[in-house]
Amino acid sequence: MLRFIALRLVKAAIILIAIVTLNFFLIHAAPGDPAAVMAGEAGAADELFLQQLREQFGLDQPLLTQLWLYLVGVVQLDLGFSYRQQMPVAELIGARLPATLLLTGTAFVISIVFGTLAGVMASARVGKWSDTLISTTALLFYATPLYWVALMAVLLFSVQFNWLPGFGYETVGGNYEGFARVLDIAKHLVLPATTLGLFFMAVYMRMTRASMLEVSTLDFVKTARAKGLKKSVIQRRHIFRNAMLPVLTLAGLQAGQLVGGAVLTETVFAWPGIGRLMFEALAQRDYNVLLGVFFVSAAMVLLFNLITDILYRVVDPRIRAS
Amino acid sequence: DPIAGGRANVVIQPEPPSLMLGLVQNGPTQMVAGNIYESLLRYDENLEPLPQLAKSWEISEDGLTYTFHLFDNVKWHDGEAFSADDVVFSADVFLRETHTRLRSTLEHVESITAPDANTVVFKLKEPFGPFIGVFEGGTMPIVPKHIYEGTDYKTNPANNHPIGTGPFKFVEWVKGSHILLTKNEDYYIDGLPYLDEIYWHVIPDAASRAVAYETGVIDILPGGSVENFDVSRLTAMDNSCVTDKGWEFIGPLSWMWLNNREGPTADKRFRQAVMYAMDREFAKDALWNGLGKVAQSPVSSSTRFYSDDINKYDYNPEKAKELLAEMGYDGTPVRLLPLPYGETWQRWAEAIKQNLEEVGIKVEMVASDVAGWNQKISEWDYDMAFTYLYQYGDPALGVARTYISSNIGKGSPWNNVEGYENAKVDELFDKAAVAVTKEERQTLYTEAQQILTDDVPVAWLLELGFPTIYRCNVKDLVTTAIGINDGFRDAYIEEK
Amino acid sequence: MTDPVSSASAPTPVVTITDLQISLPEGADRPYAVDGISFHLNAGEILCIVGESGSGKSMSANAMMGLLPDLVSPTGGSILFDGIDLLTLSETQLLDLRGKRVAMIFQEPMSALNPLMRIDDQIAEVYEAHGLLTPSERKKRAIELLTEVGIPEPEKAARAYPFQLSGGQRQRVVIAMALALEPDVLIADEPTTALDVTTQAQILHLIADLQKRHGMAVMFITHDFGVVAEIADRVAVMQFGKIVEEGTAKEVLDHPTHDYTRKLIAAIPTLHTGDASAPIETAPALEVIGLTKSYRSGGGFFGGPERIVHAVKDISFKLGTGETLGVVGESGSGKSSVGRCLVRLQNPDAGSVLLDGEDMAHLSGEKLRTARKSIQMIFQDPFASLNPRSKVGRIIAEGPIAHGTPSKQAYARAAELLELVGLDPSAIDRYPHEFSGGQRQRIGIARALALEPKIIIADEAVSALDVSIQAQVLDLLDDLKKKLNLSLVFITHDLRVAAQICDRIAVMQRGELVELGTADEIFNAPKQDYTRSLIEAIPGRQRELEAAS
Amino acid sequence: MKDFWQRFRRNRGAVIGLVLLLAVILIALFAPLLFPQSPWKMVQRPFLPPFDMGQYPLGTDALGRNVIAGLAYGAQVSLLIGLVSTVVSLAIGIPLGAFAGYFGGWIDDSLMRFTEFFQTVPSFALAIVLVAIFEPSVMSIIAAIAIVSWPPVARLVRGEVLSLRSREYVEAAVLSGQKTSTIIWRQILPNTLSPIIVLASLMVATAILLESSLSFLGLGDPNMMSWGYMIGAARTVIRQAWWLSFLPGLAIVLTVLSLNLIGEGLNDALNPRLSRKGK
Ligand SMILES: Nc1ncnc2c1ncn2[C@@H]1O[C@H](COP(=O)(O)OP(=O)(O)OP(=O)(O)O)[C@@H](O)[C@H]1O
Ligand SMILES: Nc1ncnc2c1ncn2[C@@H]1O[C@H](COP(=O)(O)OP(=O)(O)OP(=O)(O)O)[C@@H](O)[C@H]1O
Ligand SMILES: [Mg+2]
Ligand SMILES: [Mg+2]
Repeated sequence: MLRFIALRLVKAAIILIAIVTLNFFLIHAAPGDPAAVMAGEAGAADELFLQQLREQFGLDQPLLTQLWLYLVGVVQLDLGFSYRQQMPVAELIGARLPATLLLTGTAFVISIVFGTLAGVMASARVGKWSDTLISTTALLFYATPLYWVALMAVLLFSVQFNWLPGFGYETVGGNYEGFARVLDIAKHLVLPATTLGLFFMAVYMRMTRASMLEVSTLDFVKTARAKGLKKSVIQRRHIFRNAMLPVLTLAGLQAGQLVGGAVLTETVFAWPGIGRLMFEALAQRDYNVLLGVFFVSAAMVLLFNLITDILYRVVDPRIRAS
Repeated sequence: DPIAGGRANVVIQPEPPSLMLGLVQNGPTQMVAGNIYESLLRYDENLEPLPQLAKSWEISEDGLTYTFHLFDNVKWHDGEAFSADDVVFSADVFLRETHTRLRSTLEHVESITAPDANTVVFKLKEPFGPFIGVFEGGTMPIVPKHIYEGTDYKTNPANNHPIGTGPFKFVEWVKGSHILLTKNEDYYIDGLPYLDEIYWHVIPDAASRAVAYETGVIDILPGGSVENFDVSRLTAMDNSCVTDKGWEFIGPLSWMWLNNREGPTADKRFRQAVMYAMDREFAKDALWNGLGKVAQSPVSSSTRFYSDDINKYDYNPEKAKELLAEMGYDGTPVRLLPLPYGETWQRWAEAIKQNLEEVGIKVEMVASDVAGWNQKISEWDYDMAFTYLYQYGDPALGVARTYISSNIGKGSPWNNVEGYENAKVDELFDKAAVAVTKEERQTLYTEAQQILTDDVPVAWLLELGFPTIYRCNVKDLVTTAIGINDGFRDAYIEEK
Repeated sequence: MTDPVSSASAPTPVVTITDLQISLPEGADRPYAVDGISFHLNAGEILCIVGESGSGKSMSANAMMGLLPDLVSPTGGSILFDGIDLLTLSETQLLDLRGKRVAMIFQEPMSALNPLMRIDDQIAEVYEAHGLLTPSERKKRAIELLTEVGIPEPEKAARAYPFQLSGGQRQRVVIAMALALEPDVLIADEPTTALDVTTQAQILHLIADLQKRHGMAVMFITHDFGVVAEIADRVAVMQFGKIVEEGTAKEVLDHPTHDYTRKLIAAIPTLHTGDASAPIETAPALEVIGLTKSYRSGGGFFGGPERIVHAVKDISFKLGTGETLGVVGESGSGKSSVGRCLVRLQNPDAGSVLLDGEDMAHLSGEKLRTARKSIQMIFQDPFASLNPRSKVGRIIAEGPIAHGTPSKQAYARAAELLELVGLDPSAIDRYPHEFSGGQRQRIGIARALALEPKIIIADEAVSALDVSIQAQVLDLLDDLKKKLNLSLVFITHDLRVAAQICDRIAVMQRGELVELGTADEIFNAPKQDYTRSLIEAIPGRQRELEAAS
Repeated sequence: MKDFWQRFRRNRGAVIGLVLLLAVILIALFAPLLFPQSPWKMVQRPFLPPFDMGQYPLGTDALGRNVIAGLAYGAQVSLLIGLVSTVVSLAIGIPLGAFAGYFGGWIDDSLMRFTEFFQTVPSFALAIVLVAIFEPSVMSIIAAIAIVSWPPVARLVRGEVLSLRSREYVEAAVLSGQKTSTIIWRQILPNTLSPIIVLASLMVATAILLESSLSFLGLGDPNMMSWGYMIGAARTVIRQAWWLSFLPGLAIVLTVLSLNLIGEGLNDALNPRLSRKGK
């Protein structure tokens, strides 16, 4: 197992470098350069000013040199310096990461728990009206644009009823401490996490249902029934565990996207997370920040792939052996 | 009577890149940092100077010597004493290197000296009419010499913790969330400021900003921070006031760049047709909530030396069609770049596109984000493009730059981007800048305006009215032509 | 229905099924899976139910367990067990019965166990389901049971996961589970079909043995008359959901009364070897020298340790013109690998395959394409070997067209070939799914013939077919071989089949060719122990020998 | 085929989906006839509520443009982008997956690593970056959506091909001397069709959602009226005129829903084993 993990880590590192390189070229292909954007923002600009900026950011060097310098930095976990924010990228990302992880993590947990639960329920009542209800609801969530749900949710729960805050991470200037602060953040979390979770909830529901139905046709379920086991025991012990394998794969994929997958939600709910950072960085051609976000997100994807694989090994003895 | 205490919750949009006003002078930076840093003067709504760091000043008869007498009990936020040396350092050393706009003004200056700790003297090479207008916070912010002298300004660690002389001190900046300023207890004017603290909330989404105001999280929405569509609803709320004052100094004027070099827009008749084709009153009402004013001239009506004696263009599609027929417009499509600054601008471009298509001009909209827009404009890669620029109170500071031929050059979206060349106009602007008397200047500027409105180098749209929305119990928020950029010094909150 | 002769021993029926009718959902191939069948099952006897695929054998068994699939339900009759009609019981009442009084073994040993659970946990579940014993006792019993069914190293096997056991071992585990609570009735639904001969023999032995020791009633479902001959006390023959004949094993096998039974029994290949025509060594159509093939899996840049399987080890033989060479051996012995190397579907590691003086093993590209014309293959599975989306004509004509025959001519030839293999030429315009298994296999044969090969490799070409159809196809092959003077390499694990059609037989074990001789020599005077064990494992051989003597 | 239709028809949801989709397609096709005026044309006073004026049954937007015309023309964009981007991603994914699956070995390995790259960057983020790079236009949006959506196709096809290439009928084709390209094209790919069709129907749905999300963020083609654009534009006026974002939202939901229903119906109809179970 340790050997496996070590090998996978080496492999991941190599892939990561390749990804960083590709991203680098991708981003530099965009029109507009950061110096011009900043000059534009400053309200006045001349050649001298632009030259200063380019020199400062190292943008006057050949692209390959820039790439090399960047890669050397990345290897030492130095993600460079944000042009616009005048801060190390790692620090910027570090400051935004917790908010994003909180949001997407909560959405992830919500979606996986309720999604699989609904899926199991639907599969147990396959063909009945409750199955139809659950499946149709899931399909609806699945078909609805996330940002639209978000808008409607804000309109309803925040504006109409004023039950929940419609934007932000916490009450700015509320100066809450300890538990009050946790509660405050939790309140802010409800709407975005639920909206973000809805879509994935639907995905998990559909997947779980299909997988449960699929597994329940397998031979060993018949064996289990022939033993005289109760239906609930069979559902739980035999069907559910086997049905979770594909769900696990999906969960791994989604977990990987936790970092960069919430651009829309973060935008609509003004959530100070990575997704928004990325979007703003893109608009400002703040290359290093953008690359940094992609780097972190790719690293996250690879990390979660690894975790999924390890989990898979724990859950499925067949893979452990091969 | 003003009451001390209280907190202001203000929206800041977009999040500024930095709060070091000496290095970055864009709108959001100045809005926050204008309360941290100060300059020598402020200006009232008629653009007459008011004291700030300078309690009094004199201009010599020949218009060549400006002498400022500074307050003598001023301290930097870190406790160090402020003196005339700081002013000399800022204007002559620091800003010359970092402040593009001021740099060109300073070309008229021969020397800056500090005869004593409380006096600063600017000597000019020749008379320069607008010079009294450059002592505003965003134009000449005074930075601490003891922190910056001899350092690399751009990477000085103090940039992350700005130190100024202003009524409020920097406390913290949680990126993506908020900026907190607190009262400067040692402010040199007794009793000021009144407020204890200011929270600047970063809310990236316009709709959320409106909601924030409605739900009471926010007390003040500076101009431009909510979409215009929301303005009437927000101002209709209880205890909600609105003002469009506070933008006189900046005088934002919007127009469409028209590429004078090539394509149909190179033809003066086409450009005039564009002016006639646009229904600017409709845009003002539907998109700007009726605020602002249809622009008739390159000079904003609130700016000095505006003249009414010019060619005016009303909404007249027939006239536009005639002009197009006369020039023999062949239906070549023109590319239109909207300003990527939010929904209002987007809608506006769509409306204008419709206006133009109705008179037979084929328009192709080109989408781009801020960076792409900047690049396209700077590289002259457009046919028509929305923009708005500041007037800074004087045609020499904010108007001439768009029309004089010496200002043609790729690489900046703020110069003569349209490529208009007219020796007569060049001469008029040159002379007007250094003319000594007001009357002389007015004559020259009027003539320039007449030529320009006839040539239509750009298609003027509106003198923008940016409404500041605030709770009515916030008093004295906007008292100068600089608006809330330096407004919190005098603001106070009255009991409800 | 009861046998008057043996009524003296007065067997007591444990289960009595009367007029059982099971309806199928709409759109199925017939309205009832089982239509009014009646039989009984006595304590201490093995009742074999035989019949071709789809005749309703499994449905009858499932009905007894109350495990019918959704939408399939009993619509009439009764299943009396212990005086209670099982059909009237509720699901909860059935739960008590299942596993405890009536137990079942399923066909597919590979998938009958939960892949994620350890063996002992799965066995212990049987006790848990009925609330018996403490957890630690259950595990102990599990090991005892595993010992009883003859699994080597039962302690280790108990902690293993299913994938770590071989097919035969898994089937033993399933049997152990079924025996856990010493049920009165054991239902075995084709428990050995998926296993190779030797393993099959062991399992049959085990079931018969356990049945005697525990005195259970066993209902054994199979379609293999060899198996019936081996273990049955009584036999019931099913066709289209009805029981067409029932009686003691002896009666049914020796004196079948119903036509259908007779047809089935007649189709069983006998162990009697063929015409024993002398081996034709004179003009070898194909010569194989030192053929070697091993498979590597895993390894690579980042992979785990490499695993090497030596599937074919240094094999040499000659194939005479017009000869049929059988290749037999247990599962995994490398038969298919040899066949695939001959036609270069697999690249051999070493050795040569001489065909018309060309070494097939070292050709490539255009030359290989040409050489392949004279050596073709008939595949095992008549369902998998025809592209479901191509019309039959196309399937047959494709080869010649690829070799440059004008398409019109190729299609005309296809029609002729169809006729040759006994199909209507109009089949050209139909899709494979419109044919039965036997017909499909004929299409496969026609395809192999289309390129006018000299040699045909048949890899388990009849194993997927019903006995009666199997017989037809074998006849056809024999016929064609003579007509076209083909040489045939016939790969099979069914020694009966080999005995019937092969001139010579090669026996393979673990990649090696251990014995090669005429069919007669192999069956009557095997030189190797391995060959002998294979022959002894043929189900029903004992009875046949007795009958013969 | 008749059989297939029979099975498809048994799934009520799928039939509803098909009817809905057909309606959307018809509206899209006949938009220029139903609404000869450009959807961008300002025809009435802004913010006319729905059902107020017979001529503009769904009211007007912030600039006084006819909402119902916008919806009809938006259907064109959504369907166009949904379909074309799906076709493009199939055109990338199928050959890639087929090669990887058929040839295996290092070809498979490198093609799959390449595929993985596109999966490590969150797809929406990647789409945003791509559209920003190429600048928003129908072409660039289609390209971006296709680029982020082909990896699943490649993976699916690879898996199918991997299992099909060792099928006996493929081996038979090899033996009968057919060329590799013929084998892939004639023997293997036709048999991967049903899962691809199902996937494609869902991809069209996803592409429509993606396009609308991009438009919502202001990354749509500014010359094309699309549903995402309408919602994005209406967002700022959601308080004055909620219907302006609600209606196009509903249009998206219904279209995507119908595609999903059809996908499920196809899945059932093309997979006899499942269709027997479900009902
Ligand atoms: N789940 C099901 N739904 C509908 N029909 C079924 C189902 N399972 C089996 N059938 C049908 O019931 C009939 C009897 O099937 P059964 O499984 O009893 O046959 P069998 O004799 O066991 O055949 P085999 O030897 O192939 O196992 C067949 O016609 C089959 O098509
Ligand atoms: N593609 C392959 N990769 C790895 N190992 C293989 C492969 N094909 C076969 N083997 C292994 O090679 C050995 C011989 O296999 P082969 O298929 O030739 O046996 P067989 O005699 O045909 O068996 P059966 O009767 O089950 O068909 C077996 O151990 C098998 O597991
Ligand atoms: Mg069966
Ligand atoms: Mg084999």
